[in-house]
Amino acid sequence: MQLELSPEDAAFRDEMRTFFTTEIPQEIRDTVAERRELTKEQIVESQRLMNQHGLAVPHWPVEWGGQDWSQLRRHIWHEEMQRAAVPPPLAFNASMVGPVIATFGSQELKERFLPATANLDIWWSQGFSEPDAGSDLASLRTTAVRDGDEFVVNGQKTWTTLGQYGDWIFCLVRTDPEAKKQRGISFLLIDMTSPGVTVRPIELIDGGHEVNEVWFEDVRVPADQLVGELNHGWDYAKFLLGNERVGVAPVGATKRVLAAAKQYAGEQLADPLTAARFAELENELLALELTALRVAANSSDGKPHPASSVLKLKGTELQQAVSELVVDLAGPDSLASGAGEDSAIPWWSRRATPAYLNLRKASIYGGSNEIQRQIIAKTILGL
Amino acid sequence: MQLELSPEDAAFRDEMRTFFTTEIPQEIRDTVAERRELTKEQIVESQRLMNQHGLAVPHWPVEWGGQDWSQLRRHIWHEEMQRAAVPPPLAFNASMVGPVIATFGSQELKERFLPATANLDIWWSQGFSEPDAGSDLASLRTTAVRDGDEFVVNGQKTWTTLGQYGDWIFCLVRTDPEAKKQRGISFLLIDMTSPGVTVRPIELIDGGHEVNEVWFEDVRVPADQLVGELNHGWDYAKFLLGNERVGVAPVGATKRVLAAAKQYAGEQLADPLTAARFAELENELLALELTALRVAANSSDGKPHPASSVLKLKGTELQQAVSELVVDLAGPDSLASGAGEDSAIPWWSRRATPAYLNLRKASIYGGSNEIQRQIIAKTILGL
Amino acid sequence: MDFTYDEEQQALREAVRGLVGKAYSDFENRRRAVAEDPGFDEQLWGRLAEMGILGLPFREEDGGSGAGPVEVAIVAEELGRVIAPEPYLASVVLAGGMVAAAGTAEQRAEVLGALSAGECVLGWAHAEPGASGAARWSATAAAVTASGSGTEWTLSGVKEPVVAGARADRLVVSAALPDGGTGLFLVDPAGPSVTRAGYPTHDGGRAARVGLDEAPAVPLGEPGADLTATIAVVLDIGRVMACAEALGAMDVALASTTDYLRNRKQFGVPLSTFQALTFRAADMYVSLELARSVTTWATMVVAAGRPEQVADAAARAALQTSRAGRHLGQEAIQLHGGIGMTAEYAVGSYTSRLTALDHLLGDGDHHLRRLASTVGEHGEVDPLP
Amino acid sequence: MDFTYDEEQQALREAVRGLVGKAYSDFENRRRAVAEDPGFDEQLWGRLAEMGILGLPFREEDGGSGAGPVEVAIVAEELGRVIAPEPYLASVVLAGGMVAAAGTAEQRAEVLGALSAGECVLGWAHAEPGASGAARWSATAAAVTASGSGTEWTLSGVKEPVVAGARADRLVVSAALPDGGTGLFLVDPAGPSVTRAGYPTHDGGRAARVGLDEAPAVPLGEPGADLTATIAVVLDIGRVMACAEALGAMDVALASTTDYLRNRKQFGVPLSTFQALTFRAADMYVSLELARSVTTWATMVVAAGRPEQVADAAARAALQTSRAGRHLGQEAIQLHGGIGMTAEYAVGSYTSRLTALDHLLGDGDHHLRRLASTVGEHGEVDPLP
Repeated sequence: MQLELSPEDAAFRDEMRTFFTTEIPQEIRDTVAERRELTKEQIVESQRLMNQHGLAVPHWPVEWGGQDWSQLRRHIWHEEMQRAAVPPPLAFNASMVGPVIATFGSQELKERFLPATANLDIWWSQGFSEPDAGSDLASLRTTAVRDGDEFVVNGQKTWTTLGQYGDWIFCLVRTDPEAKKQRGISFLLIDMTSPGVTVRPIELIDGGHEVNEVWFEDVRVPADQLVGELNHGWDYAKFLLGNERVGVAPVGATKRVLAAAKQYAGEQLADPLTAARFAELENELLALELTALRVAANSSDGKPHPASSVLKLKGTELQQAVSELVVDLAGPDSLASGAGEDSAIPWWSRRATPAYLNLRKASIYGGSNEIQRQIIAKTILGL
Repeated sequence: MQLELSPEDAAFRDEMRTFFTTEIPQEIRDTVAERRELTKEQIVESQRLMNQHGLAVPHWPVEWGGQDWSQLRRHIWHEEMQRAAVPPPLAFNASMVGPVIATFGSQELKERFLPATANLDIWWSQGFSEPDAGSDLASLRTTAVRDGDEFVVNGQKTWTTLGQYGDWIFCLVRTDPEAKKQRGISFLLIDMTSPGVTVRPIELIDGGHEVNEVWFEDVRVPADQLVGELNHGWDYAKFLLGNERVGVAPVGATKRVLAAAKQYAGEQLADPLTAARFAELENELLALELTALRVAANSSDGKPHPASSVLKLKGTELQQAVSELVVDLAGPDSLASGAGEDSAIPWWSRRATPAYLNLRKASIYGGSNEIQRQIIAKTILGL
Repeated sequence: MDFTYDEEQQALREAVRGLVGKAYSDFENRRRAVAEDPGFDEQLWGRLAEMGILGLPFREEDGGSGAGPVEVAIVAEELGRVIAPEPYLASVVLAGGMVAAAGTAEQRAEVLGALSAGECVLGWAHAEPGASGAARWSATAAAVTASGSGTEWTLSGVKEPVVAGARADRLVVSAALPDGGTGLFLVDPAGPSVTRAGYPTHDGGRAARVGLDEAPAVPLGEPGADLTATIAVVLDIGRVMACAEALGAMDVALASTTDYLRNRKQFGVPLSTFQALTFRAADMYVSLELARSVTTWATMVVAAGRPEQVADAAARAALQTSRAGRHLGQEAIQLHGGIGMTAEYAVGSYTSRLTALDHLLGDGDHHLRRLASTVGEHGEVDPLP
Repeated sequence: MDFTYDEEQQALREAVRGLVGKAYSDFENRRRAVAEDPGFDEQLWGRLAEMGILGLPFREEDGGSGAGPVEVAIVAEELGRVIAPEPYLASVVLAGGMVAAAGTAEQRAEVLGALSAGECVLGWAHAEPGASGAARWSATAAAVTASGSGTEWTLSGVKEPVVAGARADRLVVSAALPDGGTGLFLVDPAGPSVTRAGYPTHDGGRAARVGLDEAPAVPLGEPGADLTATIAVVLDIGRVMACAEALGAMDVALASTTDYLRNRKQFGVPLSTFQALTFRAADMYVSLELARSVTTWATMVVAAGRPEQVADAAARAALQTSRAGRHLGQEAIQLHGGIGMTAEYAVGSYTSRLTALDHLLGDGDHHLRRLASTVGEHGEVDPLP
């Protein structure tokens, strides 16, 4: 039991803080802070800068660019990044396909993909969900049929976030239609420029186009782009989804928005009800951050701690609650979401409702909060 | 659409208000207002006074003491009674067994029981729940076996509210052990002074003894105390439980407590958070009361409106929330629940926590709030 | 006290439901309508006029059909059911309501006649950008000032967001008067001293920044008179009608959710098999019904013509409906899952519209503050007058 | 920053769990203990003394064992797990803590020595009946006044509720000083000018009204010195320990609930089949873990010896734990159904104890007000110093 960071960890924190606030261009960080949409180029630039300094994929094996950090340091890295409004490394690369290839892929696949994945030379998309396989992911129907040295892929994926930028896509495909649900699924890497791949953007309720549908029509995929063993894809997906939840509670980012909201609030902060709302959210965020630290402390074996579901569940709830608070601070101005720069209404008020609406997704994507409750009830409480 | 009461209904309201505030002894009303426990004698006295004026069982058939009132008038009667802190007629008599006998009983049973039931000459207890049959009432196991002109009853009932005062008990008993669950149940009236009946009080978490266990050991019950048809008891129980929910939202009583709490609050009411809590509860109570009026308006056919589950669900939640507010107003004084009259702490603070703890039952008894949600989902939403 | 609609009211509901349902019950039609300026269906606006809906709240001598608040609330609820993008609330209830309450007989006949006939879309230019604290959602103006005397007046300043401000043929503008207080003015937005920058709002509607640079303006009613109290009453009526519109939207959002739970399968069974989901739908129903009760009651309070009670009733309806709208809007998307996030599917647009209605004339906490400030002044709240 | 307990701390936890578990893990034993005065098990109190638990927070030269806040929190949590009725919080943490913080070396050695040895139950007489608003849960006294000078002092007034006040061998009493400020005094409750009326509290404990009528009193520390700041710090430490006790109670209330859901059958299947119930248990777990994080952190803040941060940390832990305690206490009964309402079954007593802990030293809203009043003075809250 020790409140303080060790001198080494404190120095590490200062180092991270300095790096993120001086090495990542202000323009990129402002875009994040103002909740505007990042361009592809900004995301790439930011990740490459981090990668140059060995900070893009710290949780990977050291030989592939990772860092031999304690969980606490990973946490500090993650929090300082969010605190500085630096876009995190692309999750599809850094937290999803990268660790899967690093853990289950052949040496050849590792060499071929990991450096490019860490440096965002390849932009990965995720091909898991399908129109009829949401929370019940294992009921997916996209098929891959072996034909000589290739697989022939047919089917449809959906909710492919930022798929419009994707160079490659990692997919769960059904390779044994006879096997039961979870079995018979494989993990395949597909070049999105292959003939037969079509990407169609889906407009979301905030007017943005961050998710897509991806169709596969007789897409031929070299068999050496299979990760791990045939029909073992479900295991890799579970591994990946476990990773996905770690650091999924956007504590630092939410804290930053809440602190910014005090500035937005101005004189409204003198109102006791408003101040109490801030104080209550602030306390819950503190509780969440401390829980993340506790979880970090208790998962030194590298496996996701079951309490990470708590982080996802509460983290997204608070993220949403803070976005709701900002809409309320904007008040009638919050209607002006489509106004241009000549508007008399401050930018944060104009962004408030789209951000609020967009964040409704936070409790749905990446394992809905219902799934998280299920995990808590089952895994932790034994119900 | 009309906001005002008709002149006739307004006059009716005045009449009720006058009756309840002048004819029912102040001592009884103070006991209710101060959330102290009523004696059996007080409950009986109050109901007899109402019965003398035809106000104890207005929803019964007119020939048995009922009133040919509109639903609105029944609502006004009920609200004015609560507002004046008058104990309502004993529910087991007035809302449960009375209507069942009046609807399904033979002429002989009606004559034998209804006048005494209306006047609380007989104090009825309810024998429905069993230790292993709570929300799943139909799984009850108490048996009644026909033997000549009698039934022989064996088994155990529980949660028998005020069973310690009971003269008679109406029971659901299994008369056909072969039939499936709901079938094979009959509705039997049992004299609690019969040999083989044992009543054991259950202490509740607030220290009170309002519920009991009742054992039946070879209790012989004359067969003419069967209500309606053999093995049709479940229908009568459903009818009864439907009745039970009408007027089950204690709107008037909760409003009264909330208004009293403003007095308790004193200078605390100047605190904006406390004032906002009052205002929010007050608004929800208004919404509930108006919903009760809407339901009353829409159930003129006498059948319980499905929205009555809304009243039970929200009504008990608000009742509990107001009791929680009172504990918070009492603050550190709320600990002094066992203090005597020589205490320096005001009586309402001393009563606060036992009342709060006792009211946890409100969302459990009489069809738990989970059951109410089930009814809403199924009956109203078709889920 | 009577909560039932009479036959005429039910017929009105059915007629409006038929008309707007024909236009928008196919959600693709609504998407098309909001995709391009003016953001609504001008033909439908014309048909609403023909049916007498646009003139519903106005006196017959002013060109209206002289119906009451209950009828207007029925229309608002039906528009809410299809989240019709027509600016009924802003143009008819608020801008029209201001003219009806403050205008001279001549002004009323001219402006409301044209409004009722569908010939003139009115804009209600009242909100001021960046307003904070007590200035938000108030009945007064500060950022736009009026100068002049008699019938010669000009206005200067900025109003934003002005719903349908770019499309409006005429603007009703609130402005701070030289001697204090707030007046109401008719402004021709086509004039050279008026600049308008229109844009879409998140709910598919349209709003605008309206810049006034010594723009000629005609005072409503007696020139120079402080109309703060009048504005306040019309705003309160608008709040109740916004609640009615929200009721319609919530009703359909819930129905859409229960349909989805019944039909969508996951893990081989319909979602309605999952009790955690159906119980949440039940809680949505509870919120909706409580909001319906208070809003219907508040409509009756308006109809009873008790101005001293309208402010209180409006605040109560708005508080309850704000809470309910958030609850239903958020849960409707959550229970739909991913599909609820897409613009192609209707339910998210309902949430968006509920969010807009919530913030247009005062959100729940705004009204709670108002109610909390007087909570010590009464014992119980009695809905029966 | 390190959230792990070292081996010694784990051994302490196991030792305490063993001792109090033996006494109370059979809930009937607790029912018996609270049924009769003094409302706890004197033998167990003696064993706690033998084990060094009663002297845990005190310096060795004062007769204690010189452990830190983390150790005291471990004890509190373990007592909470069996809702032990022993007055550890009131007697050791609060009354003892006041003596440790304010007493002279001689007073400390005498009083804390006897306390640590189990020879003297201390009462903490601070709460004043009917206190309202800012006076509630404050560090000052008003209803009891001190007069005198040097070492000759008397106290007059009423303190209530005084936890374990009737059983206490000595009272630590706060009182308003003649020249302003609040002092602390040792009072012998057996004296003729002290009246005590003891009674059971809803959580099975005992409290008393203590009347002082010019009762002789010995000032703690320097006579006449204002000890408000000292009292405040010890109260804040008490708040954190009350949170730790609540953690233990919540943990067991949740475990009892999940056991019940697994084992109780309704409609022919275990209750755990009903997703609406298991999801609520999951939400209880979330509340518990969040409260645990803040409370553990606050304990470390106390241990780090940063008095300027203790008030803030205590308020944060108390706010989070108050919310969690209500959530878990209420849901635990609800998910048990009828059985949860009975005094024979343990879970309701856990709810009762959580309610008492919540109101003993300041409930959630009290601390929220405090935190809200300074929310504009910082940007983010950073738990790492």
